[in-house]
Amino acid sequence: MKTHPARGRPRAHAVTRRLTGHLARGLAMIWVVTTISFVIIRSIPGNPVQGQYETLIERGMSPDAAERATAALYGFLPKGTLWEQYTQYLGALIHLDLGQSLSTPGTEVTTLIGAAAKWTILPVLGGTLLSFLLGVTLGVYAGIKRSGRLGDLLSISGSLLHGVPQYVIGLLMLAIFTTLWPILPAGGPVDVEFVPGFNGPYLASLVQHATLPVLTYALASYGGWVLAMKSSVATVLGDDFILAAELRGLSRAVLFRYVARNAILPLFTILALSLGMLFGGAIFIERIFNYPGLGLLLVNSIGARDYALMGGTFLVTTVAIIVANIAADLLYTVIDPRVRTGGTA
Amino acid sequence: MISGTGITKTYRRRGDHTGAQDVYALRGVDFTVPKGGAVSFIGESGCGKTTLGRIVAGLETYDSGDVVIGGVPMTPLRPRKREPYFRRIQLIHQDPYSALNPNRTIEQTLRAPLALRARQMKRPGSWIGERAEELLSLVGIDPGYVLPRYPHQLSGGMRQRVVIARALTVDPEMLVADESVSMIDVSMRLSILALLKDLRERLGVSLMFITHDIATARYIGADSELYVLYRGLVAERGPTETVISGPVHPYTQALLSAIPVLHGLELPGPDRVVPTEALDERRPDTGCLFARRCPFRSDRCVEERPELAHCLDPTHEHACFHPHRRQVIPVERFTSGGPDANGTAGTAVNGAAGAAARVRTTA
Amino acid sequence: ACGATEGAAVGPGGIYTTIDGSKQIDATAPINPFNPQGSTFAGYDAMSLAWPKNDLMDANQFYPGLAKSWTTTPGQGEVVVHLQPDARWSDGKPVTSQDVQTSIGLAYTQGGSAYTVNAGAAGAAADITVVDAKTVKVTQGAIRSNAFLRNVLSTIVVPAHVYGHLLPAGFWSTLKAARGTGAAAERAKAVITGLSQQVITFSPATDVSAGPFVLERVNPGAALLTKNPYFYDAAKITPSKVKVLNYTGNEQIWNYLVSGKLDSAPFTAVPAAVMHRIERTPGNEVRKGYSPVAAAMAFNQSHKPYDNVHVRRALAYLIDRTQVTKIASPEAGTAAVTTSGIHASAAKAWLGDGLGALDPYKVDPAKAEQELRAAGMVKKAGVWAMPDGSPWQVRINVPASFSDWVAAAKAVTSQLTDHGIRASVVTSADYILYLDELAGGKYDVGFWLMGLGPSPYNIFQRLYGSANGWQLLAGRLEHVPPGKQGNWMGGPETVGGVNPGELTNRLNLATPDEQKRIVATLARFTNEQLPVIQIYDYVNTQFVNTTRYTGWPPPASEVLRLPAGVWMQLGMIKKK
Amino acid sequence: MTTAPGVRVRDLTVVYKTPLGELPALRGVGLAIEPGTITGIVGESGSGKSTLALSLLNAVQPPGRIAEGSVEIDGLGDVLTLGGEALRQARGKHLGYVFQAAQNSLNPLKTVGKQLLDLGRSHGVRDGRVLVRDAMSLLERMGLDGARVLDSHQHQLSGGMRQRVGIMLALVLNAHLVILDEPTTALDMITQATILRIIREVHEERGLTTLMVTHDIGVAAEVTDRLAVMYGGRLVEHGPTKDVLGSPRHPYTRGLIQAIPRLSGDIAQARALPGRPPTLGTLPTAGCVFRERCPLRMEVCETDDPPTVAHGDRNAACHAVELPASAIRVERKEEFA
Amino acid sequence: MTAILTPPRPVKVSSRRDFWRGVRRVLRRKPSRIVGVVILALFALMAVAGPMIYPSPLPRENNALYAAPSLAHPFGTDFEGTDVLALVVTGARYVILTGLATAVITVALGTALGLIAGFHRGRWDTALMRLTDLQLTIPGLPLLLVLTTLWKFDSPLEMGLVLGLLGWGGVARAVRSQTLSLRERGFIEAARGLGLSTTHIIGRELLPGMAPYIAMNVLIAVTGAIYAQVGLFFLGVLPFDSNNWGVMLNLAVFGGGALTSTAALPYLLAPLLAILLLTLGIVLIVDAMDEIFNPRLREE
Ligand SMILES: Nc1ncnc2c1ncn2[C@@H]1O[C@H](COP(=O)(O)OP(=O)(O)OP(=O)(O)O)[C@@H](O)[C@H]1O
Ligand SMILES: Nc1ncnc2c1ncn2[C@@H]1O[C@H](COP(=O)(O)OP(=O)(O)OP(=O)(O)O)[C@@H](O)[C@H]1O
Ligand SMILES: [Mg+2]
Ligand SMILES: [Mg+2]
Repeated sequence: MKTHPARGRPRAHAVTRRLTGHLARGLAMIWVVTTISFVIIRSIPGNPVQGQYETLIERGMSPDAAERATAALYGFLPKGTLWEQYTQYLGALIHLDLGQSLSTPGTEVTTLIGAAAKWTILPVLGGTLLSFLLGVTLGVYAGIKRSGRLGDLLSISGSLLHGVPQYVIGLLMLAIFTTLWPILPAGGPVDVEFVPGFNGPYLASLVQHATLPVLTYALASYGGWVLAMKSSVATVLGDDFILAAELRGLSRAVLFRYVARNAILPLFTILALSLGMLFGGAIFIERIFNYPGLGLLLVNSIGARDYALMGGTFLVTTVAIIVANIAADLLYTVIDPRVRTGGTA
Repeated sequence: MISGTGITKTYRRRGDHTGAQDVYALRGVDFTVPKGGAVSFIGESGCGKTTLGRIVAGLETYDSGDVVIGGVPMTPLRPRKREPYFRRIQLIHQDPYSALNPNRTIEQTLRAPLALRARQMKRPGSWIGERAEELLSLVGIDPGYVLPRYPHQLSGGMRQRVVIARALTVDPEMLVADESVSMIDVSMRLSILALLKDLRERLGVSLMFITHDIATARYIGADSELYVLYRGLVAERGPTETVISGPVHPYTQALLSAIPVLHGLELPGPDRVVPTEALDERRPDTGCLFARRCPFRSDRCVEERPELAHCLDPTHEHACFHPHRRQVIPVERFTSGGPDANGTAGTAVNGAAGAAARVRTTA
Repeated sequence: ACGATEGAAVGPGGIYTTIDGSKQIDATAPINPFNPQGSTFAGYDAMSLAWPKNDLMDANQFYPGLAKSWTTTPGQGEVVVHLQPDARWSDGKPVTSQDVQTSIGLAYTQGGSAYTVNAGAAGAAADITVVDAKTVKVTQGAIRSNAFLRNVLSTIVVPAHVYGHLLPAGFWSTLKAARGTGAAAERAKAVITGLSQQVITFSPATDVSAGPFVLERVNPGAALLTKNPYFYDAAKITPSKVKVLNYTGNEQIWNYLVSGKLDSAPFTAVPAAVMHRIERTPGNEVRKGYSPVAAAMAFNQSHKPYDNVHVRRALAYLIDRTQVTKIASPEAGTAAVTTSGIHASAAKAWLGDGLGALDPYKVDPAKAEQELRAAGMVKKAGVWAMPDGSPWQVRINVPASFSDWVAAAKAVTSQLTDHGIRASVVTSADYILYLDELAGGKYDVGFWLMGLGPSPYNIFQRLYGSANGWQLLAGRLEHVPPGKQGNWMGGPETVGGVNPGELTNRLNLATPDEQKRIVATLARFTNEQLPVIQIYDYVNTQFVNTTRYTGWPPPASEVLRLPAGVWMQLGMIKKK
Repeated sequence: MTTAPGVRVRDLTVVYKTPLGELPALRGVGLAIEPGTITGIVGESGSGKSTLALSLLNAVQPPGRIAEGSVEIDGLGDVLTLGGEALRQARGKHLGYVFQAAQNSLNPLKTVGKQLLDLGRSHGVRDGRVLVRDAMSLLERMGLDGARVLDSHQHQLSGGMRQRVGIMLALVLNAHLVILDEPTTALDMITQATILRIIREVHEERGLTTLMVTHDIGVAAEVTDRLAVMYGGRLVEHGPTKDVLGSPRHPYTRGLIQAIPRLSGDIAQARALPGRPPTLGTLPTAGCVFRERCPLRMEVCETDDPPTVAHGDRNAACHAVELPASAIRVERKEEFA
Repeated sequence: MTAILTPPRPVKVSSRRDFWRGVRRVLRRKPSRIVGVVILALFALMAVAGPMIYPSPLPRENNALYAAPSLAHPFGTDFEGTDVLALVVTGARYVILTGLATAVITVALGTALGLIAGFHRGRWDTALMRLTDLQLTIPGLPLLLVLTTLWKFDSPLEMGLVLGLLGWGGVARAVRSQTLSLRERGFIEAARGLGLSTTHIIGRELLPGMAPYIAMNVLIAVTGAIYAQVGLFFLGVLPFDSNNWGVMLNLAVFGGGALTSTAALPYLLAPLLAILLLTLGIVLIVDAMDEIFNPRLREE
């Protein structure tokens, strides 16, 4: 009596179908978000040109000069009825054209977003990866030594850090490292003195300026990783296959790998999602450290009533989340054999 | 009387990553449970027993066919209209743990349906409490002890009794017991079976008994009927004792052959049948669903699907082109055979089974 | 930051670190002075013909810039500008009249006070004549304004060989046509304003500067400028590089100052504690000078009970401006001596002894009570209420981002509360929203910048201009009713026969003597009518650091309001 | 070691830490497993079967702890004194353990083959190819397509196949003592019959000592040579399967057998045992653990733990068991001496 | 076989009164939980009674602006000379009120939608889950920033309403999946089979099982809302007509230069400490929720 296991055929068409489904849903979502943000943003009160004028005055420019400086801005105000503006906006969006900024008149919103995105990606990626690695490593430990003193300490510190809002950590970091013990720069992305490129001083400056934001990101999200990993490890440890492996006399290293790999799997999707989420969540950190990323761009664009920039930034953060969602799902399809090869017997 | 005709049910399994997949849980099942009668359903895992039970209890929809309760066909009725009928059929779950809400005391659990019942029957509020105690006594537990407790404070047997008591709150016509004893400790299993049998005899509640342990099917009553399901179809049906002692369908035979033999008390059945393959639901179905695994298959079995038919005994039906009575269940050893009785017992009782005639179907 | 590589690589003059208070750096913005956000820095790589002096009264006082000198005919009918003979662009080409003409042409596309295509606008330039390679003559149109010279001299000059192509052939004849009337003129106007966006978005690949510095690099945190070897006065310029740091909030400037990073810093509001820390940092010195701006509480007179002058006066008698200033702006403000609409320093110059005749509104609860009773307000259980007995709550609005205003408003409410007037502070999320709602008449009382000198027209235009209903439409003054077209102050058009808007408008065209008379009238009017309560006058508080450079402008110097780049042009700032 | 090992469990006590303190899940269990036999351990849920099985590998999981006793296995000595590397090496190489079928005893992320190689590497097997060949032949022996199975992930295998893979992994390193914990629970009947047949055949072919834990007396009866019955953490009866079933000595065994509904004969003869099985919390601390449900209850049962009394190759622990006086031999210490 | 089975040993009877005894037992199981309860009680007290302890308006000392910490002013004074501790205490009400309002909305909305989606499945489920996806996709903080320019959050309840509307998605999704899994449990099926009403099934059978979960979400939502709101005040995008922690942070950092000089540091640290303490309190008791609402764990 011979039976055959289901042959693990990669179901390519299933994955593509899944992908197209996701894309369609993602696009629909983007459209809804675009529409919502368009409506909200256009109903925000405030005349940007008047605002610019008064701001210049407040900064000490003479009224004549301020008037000269702002006169041309009127040309950049959106024209037409709301509906016309909407259809224009959507039309341009199809060509990935987000319009022109008003606060930096004449600059494409995409250019501004591109410039800012690079500064968001650096600390977000750095901070998230740092905290992920740290949190996951310590989380494994906390999960394995659940009942020990150090395990308790790790989980309590994790819960606390997880609970504390980013800006609290950011402010504390700033207070400690720039006021009480001033060893790190308080803001900005990199010292302008150094020629950008792959050279020592430039990179050193880059790292120096990124330290605090990255550290803040890392600390703020570290707790979450510890907790998630800990509970994941605890779940895996309770799984029978671990006990089975132990009873088969597998070496510690192998056992550890079994636990770690199985426990980390669900965290990968969270990782992808949190990367997407952080694009929008970077506001506090960027504001506190004056780091010129998307969050700060959004805050500034709201401050300047720069409709196009506001809408664009908002859209990009949302799209990042949608893309992260899709990526997380596909990632799971790739890394989990249960999903990858389908079909249970 | 409750009966079903041609019930089919197809699950569309929304494979998250593999695309949709149809599972034919039931492919046209007919059955009849007489008032106060009992029927048992046995079959391999996944053959549709639970699905059938849930459909009969009104907890699951079906694709075609009909459930007839007290002469009223359910299919033409609107869902709201069906409810009172289906309430007359109560399902006893397999797992007495999950069947009781862990956050509610037994009293709360029993009161809710009783309150509903009291309203329907225009009984006073005090009736609820009395009835709860009455029911608990009926299923053999001390109401004073059980009522204020949470399920986790009770043993498995007690929990199952509470579940049965709860089913009785609505004065059902039929109980559907889906593997109701498989999670209960061996030593207490029988007491639950006895309770079901007792309820049937004393209250006239009919019983639909779903199990994979064929021996228990014998226990619920002498006049019971046994249905053997295979992949959503009835392979064989007949009076329980008849089917057990003389199964005709090779599938029933394989199933009964798989029952472990209590060496020391029993001797293995002489004609044990072993399927040629393990079950593989993904293969396309043509002809007899069991053909691929059947040691007696012919070409016809692969091409044509056999209908239910009978040989001599009209109460004993089977869906097989090659029916043949075989003696597969273990034989009781009334005397202790001593250590030397090993393995040779088979031949001793061979005669009875060998005498059974090989009969062709008349249908 | 960190000054990691000072010295050798930089040059003997070192890096001069500062902040441009007038703009936030945007690394993506074009290197183009016509772009409000452009990566050019006035006084460093963006040059105007001349730099305005910070005179108390005369707005036409200038330091030479690219213009070495200038002459005007009486009434400013004609302004002749003589360019610096040695002026060159950073690519070595000389600065010529052609550049000025092109720059003026570009200014027309942007619209503005002197260079406007609107026929009939006061103080518009009528004609630009290139006299020779280094001399340009600009003629004023028929409707004169005493701001004309100022506007001409403020022209930012850009290189014609970089920007020239932005002006299409026949631009000047189109301009001439636009100044006429009729359909053809309208078309021509459209052509010229149509160029506006093109000019603003133009982005030269590199900076071509006639100033002492030229932009080398800019990132979101800072801009780096290097010394321009072709600058006409290059010998005067000490630093080899200038680093202009970006800032998004005052607290960043404070931080830089505390760490001693900045060689000079623009004016910011500074809390006392921070001030002490800044002063403790080696080399940091404070330079205080005149800043023609004052902070005031402005009333919406179309809201009750602020339409009643007695109520406004009562409030003025109850606010201890000295204490408010101490809380809100101890370093960068002096409590207003009275409310005249003019910054105190300028007021002394304009009014002379007349200043003493104004009511100083010293804290006087008794008088306040008297005024409130005169307004019909009633006091119930120690709390003042409206004449009809309904509760009265003074809501003072301020934008959240102005920390000194927030503190001031809080201090004012606390004081009013002490005197039985319920008061609270309401902040607006941002300045633009604030302005919008203020202009929309949504507030009862809001903080407002005023006294924007030195031009007396600008000073009083804040109080009796469009915010108070006086609109200048095609040269004609009109008064719109409260609540319409931005009239949120809602004051009466005339009080006791004085039409303040009318008088203010006259300031634009008046001779100095006439101006003095009008200013005196308006100051008295303002003091009595109190459309605003002047709380404190700003002090231009700047910081310099003497560890790396010396030769700073002395305290109270007129150059203090100008960028440090101009200080260098004027021969200040030497390596220590 | 190539021959089937014998196992001698003496006086084994295992306690679990609970909110009520440390409670014994096994108390003074003594059991001799003869080399080359299949021994079944039956008992109801919570009677301590799994705990006993795990004790043989010195693998009682926290909060459990082996409090007392010894487990001597031929060729290994007292397993309970082993620790660390020695214990790990013993597991897998000498002692094979097979998990319940439906539970997942395979790493879901790795193919069976990869896990096989992990196993080999952990036990210092140098030549992976030999290992794979052994595994394949074992799988083929059990009716599976070896290459395919090794290439599959857990989720691609059916319950019966997984169980066979489990048996393969327990045997592939040539362990001769195999412990199976509920190997057929949650499998359907036909698959169960197949697995039981395979267990029996492999046992005989490879000359193993096999211990099979189950709560289903039928399953034990089908394949085992000897049967041990557990109740409330005590071993109440032990002897050749046929004898234990045919003439049970202990009232619990008797009750248990009587409670099994049968396929033939008078169904009405089946009787449930009264009462309910004890849990850790309700176990009496002194006296017989079964007395609450015992029809033969005597006074002595309240106070004294019944000793295990041997009679030939059978023994039982009951005060009421009638045995020829000559055969009574109180034994605990030197049953196998 | 209907013999009455008598229990071997009587077990303590549970009732409503015992719930609180159980709660006390659960809390006493770990001393840290008591600390957590004390902390939360402290904040609750602040919210209720805080503004009553101090005179209104708070007294100011004109000569003690940014005074250093002392016995009279444990956390120093602010820019006006008001005691910082008093500000923290009186500011708690607004903050906590918002938190509660948000929690109520988040949890009520999330639970209701999750239950409906999970219980009715089918079209309702799809529609509601799309809505949930949308809510989860739109980045909350940026949207809040945009909204603050449109909406004056005049009262803490309004603020809570908006924060709640932006935060129910996670709860809804989780409740739905819980509902889906509970739905398949025997007791829900049994209730349906017995003809019990949907209200009964949802209200009595489903919800109590999710109580620990919901309670935990309430706590998380409260803290989340408090942080979001304090953060918005800190960014200065909300009008501060009231005294609260976020306003303090903002004024300390952007007005007082707390990050530049140490004088205003206590003014910054006091609200930060309050937030940290609140977090600590919640962290300490969150793990008790499961035990409190699960009768089995409560008894042990
Ligand atoms: N909700 C469902 N969705 C999809 N498929 C289902 C569902 N319920 C049951 N099935 C499938 O329908 C078939 C019949 O299932 P059913 O539960 O009725 O079998 P069973 O005879 O009760 O099996 P067992 O003995 O394992 O309880 C199986 O293949 C099962 O996988
Ligand atoms: N982790 C544990 N914590 C506390 N008690 C435990 C634990 N594991 C087992 N026990 C207790 O030890 C006793 C024996 O458990 P064991 O698992 O050995 O029983 P079993 O006979 O294998 O039962 P089953 O048939 O249910 O598998 C039981 O009463 C059980 O409640
Ligand atoms: Mg089933
Ligand atoms: Mg077990």
